[in-house]
Amino acid sequence: MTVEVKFFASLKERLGCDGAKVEIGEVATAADVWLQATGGKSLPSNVLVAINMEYTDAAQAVKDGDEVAFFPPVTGGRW
Amino acid sequence: MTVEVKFFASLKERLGCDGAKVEIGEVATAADVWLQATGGKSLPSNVLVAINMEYTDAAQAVKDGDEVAFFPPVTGGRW
Amino acid sequence: MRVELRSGAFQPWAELAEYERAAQLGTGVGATATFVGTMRDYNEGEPVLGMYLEHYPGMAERELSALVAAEVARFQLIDALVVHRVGALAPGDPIVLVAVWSGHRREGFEGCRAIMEALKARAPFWKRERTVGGERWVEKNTAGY
Amino acid sequence: MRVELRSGAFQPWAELAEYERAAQLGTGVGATATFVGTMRDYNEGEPVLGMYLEHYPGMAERELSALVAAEVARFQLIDALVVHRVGALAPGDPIVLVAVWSGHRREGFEGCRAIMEALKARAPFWKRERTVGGERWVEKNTAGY
Repeated sequence: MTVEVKFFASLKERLGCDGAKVEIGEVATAADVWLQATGGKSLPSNVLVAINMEYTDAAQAVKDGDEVAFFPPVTGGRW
Repeated sequence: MTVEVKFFASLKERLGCDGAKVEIGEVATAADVWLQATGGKSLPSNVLVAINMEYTDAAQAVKDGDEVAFFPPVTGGRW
Repeated sequence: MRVELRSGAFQPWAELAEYERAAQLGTGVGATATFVGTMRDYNEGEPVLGMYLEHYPGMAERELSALVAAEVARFQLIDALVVHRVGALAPGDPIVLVAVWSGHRREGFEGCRAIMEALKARAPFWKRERTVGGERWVEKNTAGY
Repeated sequence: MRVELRSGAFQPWAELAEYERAAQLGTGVGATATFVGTMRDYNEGEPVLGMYLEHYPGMAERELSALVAAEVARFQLIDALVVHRVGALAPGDPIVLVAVWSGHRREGFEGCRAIMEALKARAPFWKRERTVGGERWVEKNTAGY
């Protein structure tokens, strides 16, 4: 199956990539998608995961056509 | 001595008077001023007292020229 | 800091825009918290047609200034504004505007609320409501916390 | 209820005046609580020259709408408005406006604050500050309570 991967903010910069289409076997979790997309880098513990724009965790299964996003802790409230 | 007495809101209506100049002996408290101004009515326990626009209590001594106000509980926050 | 009583209607957002333009608070402000209390048309299940807000001239301004200054100091606020109506009001009219400016949001939220609670507890205002059943003095405040 | 992302500068008080004019919330509103978060020119003792606010398009709107709807239900708010900047900002620019309308002040104050805290914790925004020393991602939020 194919999933759409997205990276944001400092994670995007560190990986030098804002996303990719990833081909992966029929049974896979978000963590598997991360490994495939990053060429086997380990997933930092503070990275947040969203599938189809909803928060979830890395152990969640993905389906064909899903959008899988990885990003650092959000910083929307610096006042 | 002479003090200026003021009544507000429901108290003013009940007494039928918004205030008066009151002549009273040299040693007197706000409670004495109340008695003098109302012709001996008893002071309701929830009535607030201010001397020269500062909250105080009925046992406070007054001086010549003071403004002594009596009013019901304030209702400035009905939201 | 400004504390003001108004006998005519006011528009809170226009007041705020104008106050900020004049006050030039600078870019140290990170948070602005405001509260507007508006006259509702119902109270305890009964329609309210109008309201008269009596105040103690002189003491109302003095007490408001003192309580605002105390909360500005306590929460280290950069600035604060209070505008309060007196006299005759119609349903839907803004009665009070409280605005505070601070470095961070915690002080802003808490400072604004503290000013409202102090105002309610101490400022010498008395409300008289007009309903179909006649006029009545509002005898108690609502809980704030 | 409206949740909106903006790529250009906005004036919070003008937004509020316009929203109220259009929404016609009626005279059941007794309280309006608002919060404006503004870009400060200092952070941790260092001057900040500019900021870029990255967001996750689609998810940011979705998450904001969901969290606002949840707090509207929890505090029985009459209405709520959120306007949030994205992209490049200058010191002094408003970043976020949160406004809530309610029957009483308690729900107003608490609902407004709850939306701000949820926004901070969940909405996918990331801040990149520009200082004299270069650019840096802001790595953690400040405490809100």
